[in-house]
Amino acid sequence: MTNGWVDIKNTDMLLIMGGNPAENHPCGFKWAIEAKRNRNAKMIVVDPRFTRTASVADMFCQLRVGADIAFLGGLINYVIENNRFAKDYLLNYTNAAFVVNDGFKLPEDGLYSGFDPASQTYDKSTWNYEEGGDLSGKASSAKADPPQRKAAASGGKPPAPPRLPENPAYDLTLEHPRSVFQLLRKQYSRYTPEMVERITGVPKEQFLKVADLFTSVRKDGDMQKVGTIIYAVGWTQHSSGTQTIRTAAMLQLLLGNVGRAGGGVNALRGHSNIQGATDMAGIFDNLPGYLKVPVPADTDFKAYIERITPKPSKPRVWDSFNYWWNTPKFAVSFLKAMYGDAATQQNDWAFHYLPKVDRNYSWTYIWDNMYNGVVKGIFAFGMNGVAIGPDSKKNIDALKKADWLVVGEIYPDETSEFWRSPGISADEMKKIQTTVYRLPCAGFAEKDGTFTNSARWLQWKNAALPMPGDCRLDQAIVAEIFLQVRELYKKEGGKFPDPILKLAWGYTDPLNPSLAEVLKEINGKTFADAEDPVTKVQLKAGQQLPGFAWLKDDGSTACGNWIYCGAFTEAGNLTARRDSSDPSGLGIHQNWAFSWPANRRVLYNRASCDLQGRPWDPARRQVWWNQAAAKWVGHDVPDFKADSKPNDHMGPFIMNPEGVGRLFAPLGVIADGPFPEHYEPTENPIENPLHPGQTHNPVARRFKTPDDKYGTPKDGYDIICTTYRLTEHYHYWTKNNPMNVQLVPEPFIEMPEELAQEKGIRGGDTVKVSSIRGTYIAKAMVTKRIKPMIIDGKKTFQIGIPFHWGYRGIAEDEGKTQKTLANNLSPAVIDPNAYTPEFKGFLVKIEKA
Amino acid sequence: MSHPEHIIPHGRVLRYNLRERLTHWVAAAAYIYLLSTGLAFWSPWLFWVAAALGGAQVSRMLHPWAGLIFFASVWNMYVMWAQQMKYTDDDRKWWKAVKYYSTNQDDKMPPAGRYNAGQKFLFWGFFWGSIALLVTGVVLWFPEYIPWNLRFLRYLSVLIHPATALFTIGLFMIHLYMGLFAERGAFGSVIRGDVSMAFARRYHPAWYKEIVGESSSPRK
Amino acid sequence: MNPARRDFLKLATVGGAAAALFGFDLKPAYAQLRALKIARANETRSTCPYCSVSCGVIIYTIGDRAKNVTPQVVHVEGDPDHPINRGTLCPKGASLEQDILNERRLLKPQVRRPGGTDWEDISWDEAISEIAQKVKKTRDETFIETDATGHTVNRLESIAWTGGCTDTNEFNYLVVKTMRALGVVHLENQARV
Amino acid sequence: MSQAILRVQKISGHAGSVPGEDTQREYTVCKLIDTTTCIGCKACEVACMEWNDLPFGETVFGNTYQTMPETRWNYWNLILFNEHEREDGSLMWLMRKNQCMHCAEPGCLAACPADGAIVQYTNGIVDFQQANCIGCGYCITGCPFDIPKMNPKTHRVFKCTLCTDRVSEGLEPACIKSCPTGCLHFGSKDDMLELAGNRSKQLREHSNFPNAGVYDPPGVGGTGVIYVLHDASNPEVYGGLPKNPRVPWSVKLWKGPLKWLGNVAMVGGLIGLFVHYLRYGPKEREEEDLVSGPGGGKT
Repeated sequence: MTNGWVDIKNTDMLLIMGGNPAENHPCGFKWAIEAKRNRNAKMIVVDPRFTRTASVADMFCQLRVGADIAFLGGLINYVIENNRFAKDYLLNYTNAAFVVNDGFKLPEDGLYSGFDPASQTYDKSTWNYEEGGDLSGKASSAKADPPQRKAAASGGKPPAPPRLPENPAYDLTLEHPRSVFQLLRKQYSRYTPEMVERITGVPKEQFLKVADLFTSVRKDGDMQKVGTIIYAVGWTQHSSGTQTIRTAAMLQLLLGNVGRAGGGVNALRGHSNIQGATDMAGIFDNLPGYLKVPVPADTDFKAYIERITPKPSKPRVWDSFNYWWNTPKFAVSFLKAMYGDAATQQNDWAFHYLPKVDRNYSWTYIWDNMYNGVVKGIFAFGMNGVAIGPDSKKNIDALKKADWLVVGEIYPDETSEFWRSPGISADEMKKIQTTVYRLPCAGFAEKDGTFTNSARWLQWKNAALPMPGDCRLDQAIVAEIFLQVRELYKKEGGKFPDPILKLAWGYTDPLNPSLAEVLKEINGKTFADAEDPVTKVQLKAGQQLPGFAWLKDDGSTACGNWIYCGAFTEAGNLTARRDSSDPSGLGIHQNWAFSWPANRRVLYNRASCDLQGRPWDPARRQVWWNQAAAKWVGHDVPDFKADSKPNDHMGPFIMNPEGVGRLFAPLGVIADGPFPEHYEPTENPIENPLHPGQTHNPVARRFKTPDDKYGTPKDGYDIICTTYRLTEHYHYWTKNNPMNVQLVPEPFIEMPEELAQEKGIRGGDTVKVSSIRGTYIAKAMVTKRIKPMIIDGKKTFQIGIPFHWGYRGIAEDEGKTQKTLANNLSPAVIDPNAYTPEFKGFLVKIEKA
Repeated sequence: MSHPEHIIPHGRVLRYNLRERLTHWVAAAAYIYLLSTGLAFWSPWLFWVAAALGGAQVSRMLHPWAGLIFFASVWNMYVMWAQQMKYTDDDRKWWKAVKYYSTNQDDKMPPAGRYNAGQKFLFWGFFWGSIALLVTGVVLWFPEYIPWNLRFLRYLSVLIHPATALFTIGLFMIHLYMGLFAERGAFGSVIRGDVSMAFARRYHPAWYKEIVGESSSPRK
Repeated sequence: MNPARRDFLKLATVGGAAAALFGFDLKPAYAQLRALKIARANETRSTCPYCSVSCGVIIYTIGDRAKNVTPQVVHVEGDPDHPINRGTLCPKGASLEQDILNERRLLKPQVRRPGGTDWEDISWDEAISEIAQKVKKTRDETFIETDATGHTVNRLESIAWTGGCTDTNEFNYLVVKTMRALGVVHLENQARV
Repeated sequence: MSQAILRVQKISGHAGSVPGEDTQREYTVCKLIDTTTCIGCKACEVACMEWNDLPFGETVFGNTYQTMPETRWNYWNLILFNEHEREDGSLMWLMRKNQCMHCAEPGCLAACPADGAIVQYTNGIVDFQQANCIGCGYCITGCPFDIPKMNPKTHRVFKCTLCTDRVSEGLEPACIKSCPTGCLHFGSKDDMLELAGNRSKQLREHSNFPNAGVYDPPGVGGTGVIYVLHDASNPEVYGGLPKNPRVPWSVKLWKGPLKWLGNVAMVGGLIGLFVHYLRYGPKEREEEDLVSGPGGGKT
């Protein structure tokens, strides 16, 4: 979330799409209700189903699964054509005025410029700004070819990757035909209400009503009102997930809603600490704090730093903080935290202890690579990979081929018992050579530590009671395994033992590191006395760092994760703070726990003010420019360079080299195009009405094992199926909790009355849903809440499956379910940017079982 | 037709055989229990009765069973006496003269058979009353199983059950009064089974004639 | 509420007449309050482990942390001070008591041997030692120091780590440290899916 | 009210005066349920089950999100789900939390014959005292909302207590505390009526619900649980919320006129018979019987 949970109460307009917060985040959803109750905010829900959220909405629109970009693109078109955008915001806080490279081509035929059909990738060098400064009012003269960086192959070296221009061309009249704004207008002019209706199934009149209502916050140039967009994995879990979210972000930039109380683009994350896991780089392509992972071509630390540290790219008369400029400090401090004294300037801060990554090792690839024999051993700690899928059968088949599996869990789960999953005979079981260890771990109430919520708050929790039985703390298990491995390497030697032997592990109890001690390490400390040049605050060697501004690239600081720096300072554990006061009434709660970065609660909050630094809405003052003190002050921590005068025209989006928000995502930021384009889901019910010749995302990834099959309507798979959670259950966890089992005892499949009628199905009948990959059997819930839709002139049915059941659980063990997994159905196909699988929107057929 | 078998030694007449007596007393015991517990549920001022009988929970538990027993004995009475309880012309005359009966001028009464019209009324009153009490009692026994859309059954029952009970209480009081206080010998008749010849002649002259062979209104 | 006061109130609210009859005490108690089950329970502030709203929860356990008591959870409810949930919980948060106190919890380490058809018990020491040996063996057999172009890669593709959604930041950090030190690149988390 | 423990104001099946009746200055507590912001999440159901340590029961899928068809003796709080199509064709998914309404004039209490099995406290809470309950089930008949339910094993009746154990300690009921959207609210009846009124007004003026209103049925003297409904003129669509609930007429008749008639008749009958005996005495003297028998009858 750019904003926070409580902040939602400040909004005037909610667009909830790709998420069902009433179902999945009920306690956060209260703030949406508060906005309705206290501000008469309007709530628009766009979803394939009439959900619990829809039940309290002012307007509901049933959308075809996987057609979100078309809908949002239609909204962008509406905003531009009806002059509902925030002009000043757009000019100054986004790259609308920037002029794009002449070689860039919009995807009228489904492809952007630079597509290479052989490798199925884009050469993105044309997706760039033009060099050249102020072109305002000189649109007609802008014909000349911009100075292109021709990739001159010299000395056998690969061409230097294209970079953003230092002084991009821009046109403040927004009239330049290659200005981002004009390209944007052109791109989405194709997303007419009629086209929206064809693709999404939302009738034109209804779409126009929604568009008018949502964009009404900018009616007649008003800048006081604010609208928010709230989404969740209903957007993420598509092969077009990232681009959908980008479309929403662009819409919010157009409307000037980003950075403001009650605005923003708000991802509601699905679990207690996957925001933290992302921050901490529990994913292959990052290091903690969103540092990019090194690639083999980074032959040394310097090359690595040069590649990942962006240079400012902004009109010369503007300023850009370009905060990633500090990347070297973050990277060195991280390596110092990892390897301590073993990381020295001489050995490049132990840079080569880090593995180098030049290919995709993401979730679906783990299973694919295990299936193909590359991955031989796997740890699954609180992670039920078989049930989570996609394509559960493939994951089970992959585990059969693994040598060993170590599961750390609190309940018996599907993954640890894959070898006796339904359908495996006793003979077959004996042939499965995988050794499986199942280790009893501690439940949440038995552990302390911090979770990071969707609003980026790190909150310390306390252990309430001892573990039952012979359970152990997760960190103790990992520490013990690691220390034993280290012992083995010490004793026996082996392949490249250095990173193992030299990993900093100076915890008071090495076998069971205290998490408070670990949090201190993550926060970081200084090895040398230091002084802040402005405030003259002094730090002594060995003291905790007060914030990431103190980080150094000379090895005198260590910090496990720079964005968490400031969480555990000399003042103590700030994540455990419990002062709930909120003097501004905006729900900022500055002294409750700790919010990264630097305790800022609303990101990009500089954008809540006009150019002069005055809040757009005086009633919702977050930060502002204090002329007397010559600095930015406010109720929130300014997400900005505190002393940057408004006249300097520093962009509010300080993490972008441009300093402004990106309507156009240049270069390789996005794999499949600088502007989002609607492509059909991998399993598509229709051809893409925009360009039938290019129905799918040309760079979306599929897999090739025998378990990877993709269905089409021609094969009889003509019903769109989506999967989701219920509020009564939590993933594959609460099927072990009798209270939740009582609330919803059995798996079911939601389907429209018309479809049920057609198939002769009545509510409560057992039905079988099949995709080309597998089947799912459960009872039918026949409902009015999903209606048949007309998609591109064709009557289309959608069904929905809550996915909470498997083959181990209270109901499962009592024989009350069919022990099938919803993810037997889902395909292993991933978004090309975030590598998230397409759990939503695949094709199935349905019959009475 | 005479029924000399009714005449037993010592000049007495057998009025109720053992089965009849047993049935009567089973019904009486059941009814008294039903009455006591019922009254306890009827009025807070009498709730102590339930406590005295072992607690209100026990009373609530046994009341329906007692009701079944009562009904069974009434049914048995029906089997035994239904024929004899048929309404006759004499009964009509009896009712016309009931004021003499109630003022102890029995000599002005038309002759009654084995059961006079009042007794017949008592019998039928209890018979139909117990059916009503049974039906409504079953509803009240298991109110939780009466579906919501049939709740009118409960509503009727809570009214009919006590109303019927009150009706039977009225009958019961008169019955008790007659048996214990008004008609000397009646009580003994349901204990020992016999009455004196004089009793039979005085209160049930027609019956008397019948058994001694001076039948005026033959019975089958 | 202390017991003495409660008794007093019970008496105070007991109704009138009911004298002893035939030896029965006929006095019904008219306000039999169930004692507040958390009156003297111990409170621990925690965070709900389910979604990302991060509702504050208070875990009530019996005992006052005295040495001779094993705490047992008796109730979990929302933390009214928490700015986001303000004491509210969803049906999952409200059922946390049964998540903590759950007869389905795994209580001892188990192993399923190759070809095995059931779980076998294993001691912690054995399990850790076997796992460590497998990790080392797998790593030694498959560690890649340089790629085809001669670039240093120092990576281990044959071991994967899949982390859960409820792992704390600190645990995740230790995972990153240990796994990256081993060279693990198949490092993923619920965050992806 | 926080420390002002529950005092009894009405007692079922009770002879004599009621301690606490009219002697206590106290405000009436009230639960406000705004159905227009209820998302049917069932947090209240779980909170109720968890706080009251209610044993788990079996449920089966019933083509609905609703947990079970109706409340049970061990499930006091149930959200009813109804798919309702408005006249303009738009769909509504109505969710209504169903539980004891804590009527000001409780039909259950009126119908109950057992001394102290049902009490009403001065703060308006209607509470079942299972120790005094005799299991007759009259409360089931007395309730116009179909709330009291019998435990078939113990034969005692149970229902929502409004968490008397919490309320008496100054806490809000468990369901209220848990409600994520704040569609549940707890406070004095006056305050809740005001809140509900304002919310209804807002719905009428700012949303498409011209008939929004408050449900506080006068037929049972008002309730300790009030609803805000999208359409107060049609409460039946919310899973059969009665439009004008009343204590059943037969219960009123039975507990009112019939009771007096019956008492008068019984006492009158007894007196009448006694007077009759005094006036007329027995039908015959014993000696009469002895001398007039034709067979002598005496041995």
